[in-house]
Amino acid sequence: MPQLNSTLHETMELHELLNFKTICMTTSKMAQGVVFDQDLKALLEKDVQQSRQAITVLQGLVIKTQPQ
Amino acid sequence: MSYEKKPINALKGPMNNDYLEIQNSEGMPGLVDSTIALNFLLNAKSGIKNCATALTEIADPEARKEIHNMLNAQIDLHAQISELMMNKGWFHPYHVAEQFKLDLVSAQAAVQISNMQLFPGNTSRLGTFATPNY
Amino acid sequence: MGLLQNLAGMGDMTEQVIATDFLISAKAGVRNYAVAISETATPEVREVLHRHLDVAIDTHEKIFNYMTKKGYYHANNPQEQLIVDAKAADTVLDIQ
Amino acid sequence: MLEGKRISPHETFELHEIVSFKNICATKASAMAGLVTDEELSTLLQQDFTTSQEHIAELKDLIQSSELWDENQLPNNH
Repeated sequence: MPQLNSTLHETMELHELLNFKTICMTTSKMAQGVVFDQDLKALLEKDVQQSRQAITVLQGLVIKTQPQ
Repeated sequence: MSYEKKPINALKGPMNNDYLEIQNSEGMPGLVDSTIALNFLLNAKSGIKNCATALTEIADPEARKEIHNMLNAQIDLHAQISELMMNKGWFHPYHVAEQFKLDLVSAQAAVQISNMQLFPGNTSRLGTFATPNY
Repeated sequence: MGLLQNLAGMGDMTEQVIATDFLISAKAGVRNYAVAISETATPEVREVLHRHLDVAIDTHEKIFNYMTKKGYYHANNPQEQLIVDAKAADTVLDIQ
Repeated sequence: MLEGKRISPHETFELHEIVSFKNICATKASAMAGLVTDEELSTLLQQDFTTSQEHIAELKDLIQSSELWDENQLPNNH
């Protein structure tokens, strides 16, 4: 039986979040090219920046908690 | 901008397939923006739930701190999106009847869009990309 | 038998049952608050729920740490956790 | 109490869910705090009960400023 790693559960959760954030950022980035309203565009750009930071953080955490 | 007040009402009759014709694209900006804003809002809602769920499953203190920050940012973003949608008249949480009317019109528009021929039949553009072995 | 009698009949398991129930409630609380916030439009409501959510997250963390310390919960060792779960299940199955 | 805008129906339902959940949690915490022998666990439960009571009071205030709130619907008014 393979040894279950100490933080497998955490890593799985972090991967879920990472995937979600990746998709959100891509969607917001693409949507910016389609919207007419400039307020909405600004908010989408804010989300892109926020998500980019979040993705960087999550990448670090995923590596840190990676099953050995 | 006038379209901000009644974005979707512009869809009066059945949608014409000749959507490049100026008069048929009336109301388009509001329709596009409200749809994208709704998608954005739903994403923000899922983001809040996902962050909170992750927080209840993660023990690592550093990860918890980062995800808690993410959760707070996500809640603020959700607040801003819903406020923007309310200001533009795309979202009526205090006026349920109005919201239901809007939802039905949006749904109808989406159904009409689903029947449109928006893209060329063959969308393979591989020749224009550097992917010789694809 | 009533709830309290059942609990009392569990002997040294009583504390663990109560703590686990507390942990599960705390977890559900965090999720419930998150769902409620995602449906909120009024700033005042959002402010109150956000504040409560932070407390709920804090409570969950406290009880989680307590259970880890007591050995009721083995987040770092899923295999050990499964054994604890199986023991608890046996206790429940023995209730008449 | 809130000025101008009142709490929307959807929010009210969410608040209702939270209050019901919190009521059960607080009641349980209060009962269990007396039942456990471990000092630390008892303190945790007691603390949770106290903050839960404060939270429930706040949530109740919010519900009472909802547009669905109607004093005349209270059972003792009938």
